[in-house]
Amino acid sequence: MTPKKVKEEFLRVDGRAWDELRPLKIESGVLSNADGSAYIEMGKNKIIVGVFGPREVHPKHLSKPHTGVLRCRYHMAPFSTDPRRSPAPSRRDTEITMVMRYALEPAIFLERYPRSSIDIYAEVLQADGGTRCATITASSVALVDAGIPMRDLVAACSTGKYNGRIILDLGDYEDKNGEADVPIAYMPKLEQITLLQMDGILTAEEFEQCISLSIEGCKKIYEVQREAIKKKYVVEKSEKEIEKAEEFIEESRVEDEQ
Amino acid sequence: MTPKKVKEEFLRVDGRAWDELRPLKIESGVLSNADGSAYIEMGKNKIIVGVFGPREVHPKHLSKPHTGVLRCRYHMAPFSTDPRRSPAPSRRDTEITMVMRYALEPAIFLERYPRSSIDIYAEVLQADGGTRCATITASSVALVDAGIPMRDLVAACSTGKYNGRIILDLGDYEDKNGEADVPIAYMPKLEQITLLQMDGILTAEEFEQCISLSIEGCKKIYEVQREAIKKKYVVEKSEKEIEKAEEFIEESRVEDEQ
Amino acid sequence: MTPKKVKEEFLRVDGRAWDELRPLKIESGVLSNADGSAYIEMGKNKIIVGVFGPREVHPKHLSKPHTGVLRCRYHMAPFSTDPRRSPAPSRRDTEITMVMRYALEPAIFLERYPRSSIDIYAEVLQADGGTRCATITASSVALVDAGIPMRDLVAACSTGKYNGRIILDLGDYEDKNGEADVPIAYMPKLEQITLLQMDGILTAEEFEQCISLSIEGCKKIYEVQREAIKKKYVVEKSEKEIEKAEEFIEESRVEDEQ
Amino acid sequence: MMSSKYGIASRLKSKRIQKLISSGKRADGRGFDEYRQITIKTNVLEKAEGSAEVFIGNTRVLVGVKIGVGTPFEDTPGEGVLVCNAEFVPIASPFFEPGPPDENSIELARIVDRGLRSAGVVDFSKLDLIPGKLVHVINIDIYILNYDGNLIDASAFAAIAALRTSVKPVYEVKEGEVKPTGVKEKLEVLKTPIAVTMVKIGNSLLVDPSADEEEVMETRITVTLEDEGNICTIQKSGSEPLSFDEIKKAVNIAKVKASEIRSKIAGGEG
Amino acid sequence: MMSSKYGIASRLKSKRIQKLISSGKRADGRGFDEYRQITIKTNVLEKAEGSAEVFIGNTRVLVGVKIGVGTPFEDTPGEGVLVCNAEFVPIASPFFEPGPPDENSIELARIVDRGLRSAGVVDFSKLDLIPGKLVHVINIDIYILNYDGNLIDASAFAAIAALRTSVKPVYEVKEGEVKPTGVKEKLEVLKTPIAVTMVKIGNSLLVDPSADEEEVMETRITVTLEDEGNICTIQKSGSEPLSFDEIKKAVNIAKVKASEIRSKIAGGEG
Amino acid sequence: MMSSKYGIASRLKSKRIQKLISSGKRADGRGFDEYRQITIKTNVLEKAEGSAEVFIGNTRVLVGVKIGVGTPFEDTPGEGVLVCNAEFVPIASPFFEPGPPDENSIELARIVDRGLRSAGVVDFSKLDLIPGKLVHVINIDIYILNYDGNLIDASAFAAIAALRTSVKPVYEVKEGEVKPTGVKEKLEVLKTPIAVTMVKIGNSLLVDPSADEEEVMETRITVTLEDEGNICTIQKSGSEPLSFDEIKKAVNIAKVKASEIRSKIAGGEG
Repeated sequence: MTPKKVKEEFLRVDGRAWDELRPLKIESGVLSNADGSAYIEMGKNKIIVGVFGPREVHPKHLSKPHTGVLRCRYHMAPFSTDPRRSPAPSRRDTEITMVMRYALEPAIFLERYPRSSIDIYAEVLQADGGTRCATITASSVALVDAGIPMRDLVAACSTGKYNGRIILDLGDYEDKNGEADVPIAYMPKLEQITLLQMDGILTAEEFEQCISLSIEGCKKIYEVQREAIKKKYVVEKSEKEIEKAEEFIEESRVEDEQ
Repeated sequence: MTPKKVKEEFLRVDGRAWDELRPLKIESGVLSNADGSAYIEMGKNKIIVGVFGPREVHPKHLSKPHTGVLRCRYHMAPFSTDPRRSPAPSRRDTEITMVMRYALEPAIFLERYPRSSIDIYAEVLQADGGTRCATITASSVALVDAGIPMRDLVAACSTGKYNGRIILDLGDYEDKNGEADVPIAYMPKLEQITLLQMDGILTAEEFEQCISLSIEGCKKIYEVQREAIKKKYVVEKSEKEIEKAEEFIEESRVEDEQ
Repeated sequence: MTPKKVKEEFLRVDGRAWDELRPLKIESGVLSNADGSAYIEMGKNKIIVGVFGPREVHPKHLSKPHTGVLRCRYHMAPFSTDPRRSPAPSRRDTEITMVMRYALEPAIFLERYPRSSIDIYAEVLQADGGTRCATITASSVALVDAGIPMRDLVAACSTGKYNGRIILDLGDYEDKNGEADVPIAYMPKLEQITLLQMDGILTAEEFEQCISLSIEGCKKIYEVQREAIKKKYVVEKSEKEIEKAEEFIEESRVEDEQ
Repeated sequence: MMSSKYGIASRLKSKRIQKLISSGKRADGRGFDEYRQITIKTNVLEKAEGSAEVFIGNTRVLVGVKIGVGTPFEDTPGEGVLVCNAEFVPIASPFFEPGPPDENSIELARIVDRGLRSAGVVDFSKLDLIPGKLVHVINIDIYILNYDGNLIDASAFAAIAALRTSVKPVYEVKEGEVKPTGVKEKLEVLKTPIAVTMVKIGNSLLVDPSADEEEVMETRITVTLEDEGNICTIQKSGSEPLSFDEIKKAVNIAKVKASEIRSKIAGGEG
Repeated sequence: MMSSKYGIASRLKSKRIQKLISSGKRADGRGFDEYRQITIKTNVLEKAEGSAEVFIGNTRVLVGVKIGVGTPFEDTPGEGVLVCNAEFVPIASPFFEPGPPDENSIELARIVDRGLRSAGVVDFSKLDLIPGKLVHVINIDIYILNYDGNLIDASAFAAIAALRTSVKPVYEVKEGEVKPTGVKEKLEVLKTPIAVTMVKIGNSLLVDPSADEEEVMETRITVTLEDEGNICTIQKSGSEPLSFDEIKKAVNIAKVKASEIRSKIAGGEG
Repeated sequence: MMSSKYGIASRLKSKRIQKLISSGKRADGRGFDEYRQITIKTNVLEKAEGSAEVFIGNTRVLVGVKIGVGTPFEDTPGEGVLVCNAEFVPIASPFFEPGPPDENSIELARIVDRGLRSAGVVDFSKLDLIPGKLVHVINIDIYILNYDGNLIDASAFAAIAALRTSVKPVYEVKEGEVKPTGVKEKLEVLKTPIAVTMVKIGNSLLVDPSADEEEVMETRITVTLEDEGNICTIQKSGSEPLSFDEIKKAVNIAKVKASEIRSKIAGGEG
């Protein structure tokens, strides 16, 4: 089921190999007012995420008595695209906001926060293809930065078909001119897929290759996420807390299983 | 006061006589989720109406302590007209929604439902002139289908002046190219007019002819409404209930007068 | 600090002297439904203001437990400008609404009206430059007409630079073609400035000249305001009440200082 | 109709008004077919192409007419455009709130609009500039300054009075573009439609309802008539029905009142 | 997803449905991979350029296609435009409220839109009139008339069925302007994408969920396939994850069901 | 002003801050006329025509400049267009909520806009393409990323810094149409206006207010100065009045601070 990983001559528009991620940088704790935050650069994507909560829900009638609610917003800055876009949310933004929520919800112990909300706000400052995946990846890190226990980190990237080939992590050009795009979000430890969309034309076999390749990509992203979480602790916290941070996700999950 | 009913040679654009209604079809109980519903075809008009209630009012501050409220919505599907229209309500829609409510309110015992609402939603799927009248006609049937006792059925049709002649039930072409249009809604047993609008130019005498002719039209429509109500019972209910249905309106009114 | 008041030859587009206000007319008590009202003509500006309150706040969550709230609306009629403007509030309207509130708030004893609001609605019927100042001037009079005690009247006018000269009370043409515009609102007895904005290019010296000249202008406007308040009483009230009216502002302030 | 929005009359007040009317009287002493004092001022604004202010008792309505250039409707490419809009601004009543037009202001604007249109006040075919592309657009903005009932008649009077005094900017059409010449000419107004509004309280029809009467009314009917006495628009509103006879009676009353008022409006000009 | 908006299933009802499913049964006796009765009627409207009404059990969706003229998107100046819109009108469910499209109706419209677009149902490059200025615009309006689950499939079936029967007005292009000729010709539809929606309840995947099943579902997946059996759109929704194996299983189920249904839609025409 | 929206300071906190200030101190140890650390980064975005990020203490504002083509304003047909817009995005503060611009963000955008316009930062008459039809449109979007007071100065600094690094796409004008050439040239920026914001607490004027200080302030004044030291925009906000002397003092403080900061911004470029 996993695609053949034979190294090929084939090079992509930006010089990457078929199974190579774009340069990826994640930074945690970048906003002082948010309870948690993260900044991600993935290719030319630049996205900043702020997390607030768990906190009281306004307006109150949106709260739930037996569980917390996760509220998300995916929003693009007017200057993030060419040409400029209106700051009013588009239909695409509304759809992405929805799938972003579904992608992150399985990782959070919402049932621990009755009557409360966790709010994740993502601002795309520059868009370069694959913003929904980068947003989800950054949101996971921001959630941890907010001290919210998680079942697993959620890492996300897309795989697609361009010029007849299955390739990892489509850039803007490949996205717009390719044959297919499969964004997925993945919880590496739990081996579960939380986001799955697909557009274009793929055979069932190609589609499965895409998922396999995306999963590989997500595992690499996961390592960068862990680094970003650790680095934050290194700068700000004591040695002991670093250890804690490393075991943070592990513990949360164990706690969940008991 | 009633116009001369001498049969004339004169034929209309669609071949009808001056005092002839368009083909009329009413069906009751067409939607499974609504408490009551009706579908009407009048010429090429195709309109579906759903009734919900009596039910609790949301938001609560719109409810009234001593009486029920009737809420209506007249809405046109984007594909109902040529060219396509926006699904957002127009000023004309708002006005029709208002007169629709006034046309139906006198027939309903709203005072029996304090703190509650009865909601009538009409969707015009295809428009062919006279949609407000057809909507009111169908709404009456849908209200009965919802089991809501009524003082009388409300039947509606318009009369107008086209090419110098007073004619019944204007089609789209006659509406747009005629000299005047008088939509009325009528409660045949109570002999009361609940909707009255007029646009164009008419002498007072012509106007009275229009009303007389509309009243005749409404009486014919009333028969079709009664058939639609009966038919529903024939299909779904026992013989005994059919009798009940026939006497339904009669009884409701008597009850009211006591 | 006060500019030289040497009478000059210089005449403005509408024939005024550099330190001359446009013809000014204020009328009080012009609307029967409002608790207080005023109509102002300043040049071709025609503005009508209605005051409601102190009254209960709707919706309730906007009220404050320990003080009243002042709510304002600056709104331009569609026919007030050339070309016609949309009746929906513009960003400029929103900004003026805000500075109008700040300009009037210092004159009102809001702390005396906990849980209540005072609402000032201004409708610009014709705009001719300087509408925000004329609105504030008229609002003061309307507040007194509503029987609301005030620390002082607020008078407002703008001074600016046109063709190299500092001039008082810019008309529409001078406003649009001039080098700078300084609208101010002033409480003459308290010698305090409650509105201050400036656009254009001025040296610090010119700017101070503008303020001085505006203050002179506001003092003249203040007299017209007082006349308008008195006249209303002359028409409607007894001699005794006229005296009261004259001392009205004085008293309110004394009361405040105790 | 107004009752739901503009404050519910107390049962007592309501009974008092109804009792008075059943004994043939109105609270302000008027006859059932009598209007309050009507005052019409025209040319009250300099920046609008036409304007009028109408007072009926304490009801006060200002109408400004702006005439500009715009695109025609898709189905009438060679005709000018007329748009009516009504603003219930919050100075007019403690029950009016700022915000976009609601049901009541839309109905008001549409009754005035339909009255003008049905009567044929202007010849739209003469208002085109570049057929299918640019036409004259007449904006009639109705501004309610004080509410004491019968907004429809006050608005309709102000609208036609303002139109009758309107001027139209003259444009030069050249190579598919229009240029203002700076010149304005009188707008040709062909008809003077007059709206007459009545309410039914008990078994009586009352013209020119006050705010109090509108609070207790059962139903309302507006009949608009043009210069030759023909009916050009009717609108029934309100939750009670009317009989055929009541409608005939309303039309008769309207005919008489409309011609009285028309001479006032047509005469009110220089 | 539907659960949050369309009423929360009681715990009891929820348990009952889940228990039934864990024992291999559905409340209405269907197999897990069995659709309810599907009825497709085309050409149900005369004024639209194309139309279809689809019934899946008690779910009822009407689609009207209007084809007009408009401006192209900035980044595809030489191509026609296709716009999908979904209205959850309030007659369809006591839980639907009038108002602008919400999250659910936007998602629905976008899934249908993406399915048509990915499959390449029309050749957009043949839908231009004056490149960069005027193109054909295809509006697909989805009208939910009755809600009993699985709106996506019903909407997608109705959309493609309506498109397949659509006609396109023919325009004459002359000197930078377009004129309708009055003639209409068949719209060339190249593909027939079929959406198959499944929900996961417990460990089972169920096709064509009813409203009750949507209330208790954990997650939802829609797989759209085109004529050659290729996947053209996938959408996962709902708060629970899926494993790779479950996804593969879903694709396999969808492949089988899609070809069954396609013959129904392709065969449903004259 | 900020107090009403961004959380009310507790009486205790308020008293503490006021007491501190009356004894000549600020909570963070700054002098009354001292700014927090100002950091300016330019060219932080690749897809915008210009960009800058400004940090004043913990306040962080990003500005992106997009330059495109659009229609001129009706009253200045031969001039380019500049539009400022501010977004108070919800990541910046627990008290910011998603939604359309409110009073505060509109005021912020307008102060920045008026400052640029009054100073004459660009020569609008050089920004036309086809007079009366197409001109260059400069969109300045202010994005608040973290709120700790003094958004006006941070936004104004970021706006002018971004403009100073902006490039303008070059278009070819041919037969009434414009075509992008792919080339971009530097936007000519003529002035560097600097906004200096002060708040009055007790009898003191404090520059560069922190969020805490804005919560307890009585009134606020912003003075914007251009390169020659002339005043180009003033805005007083807040519910307390100012005396003439206080205003003069504020202008003097602003003059000193503005020239300090201008050299920082003008010097911050390659």
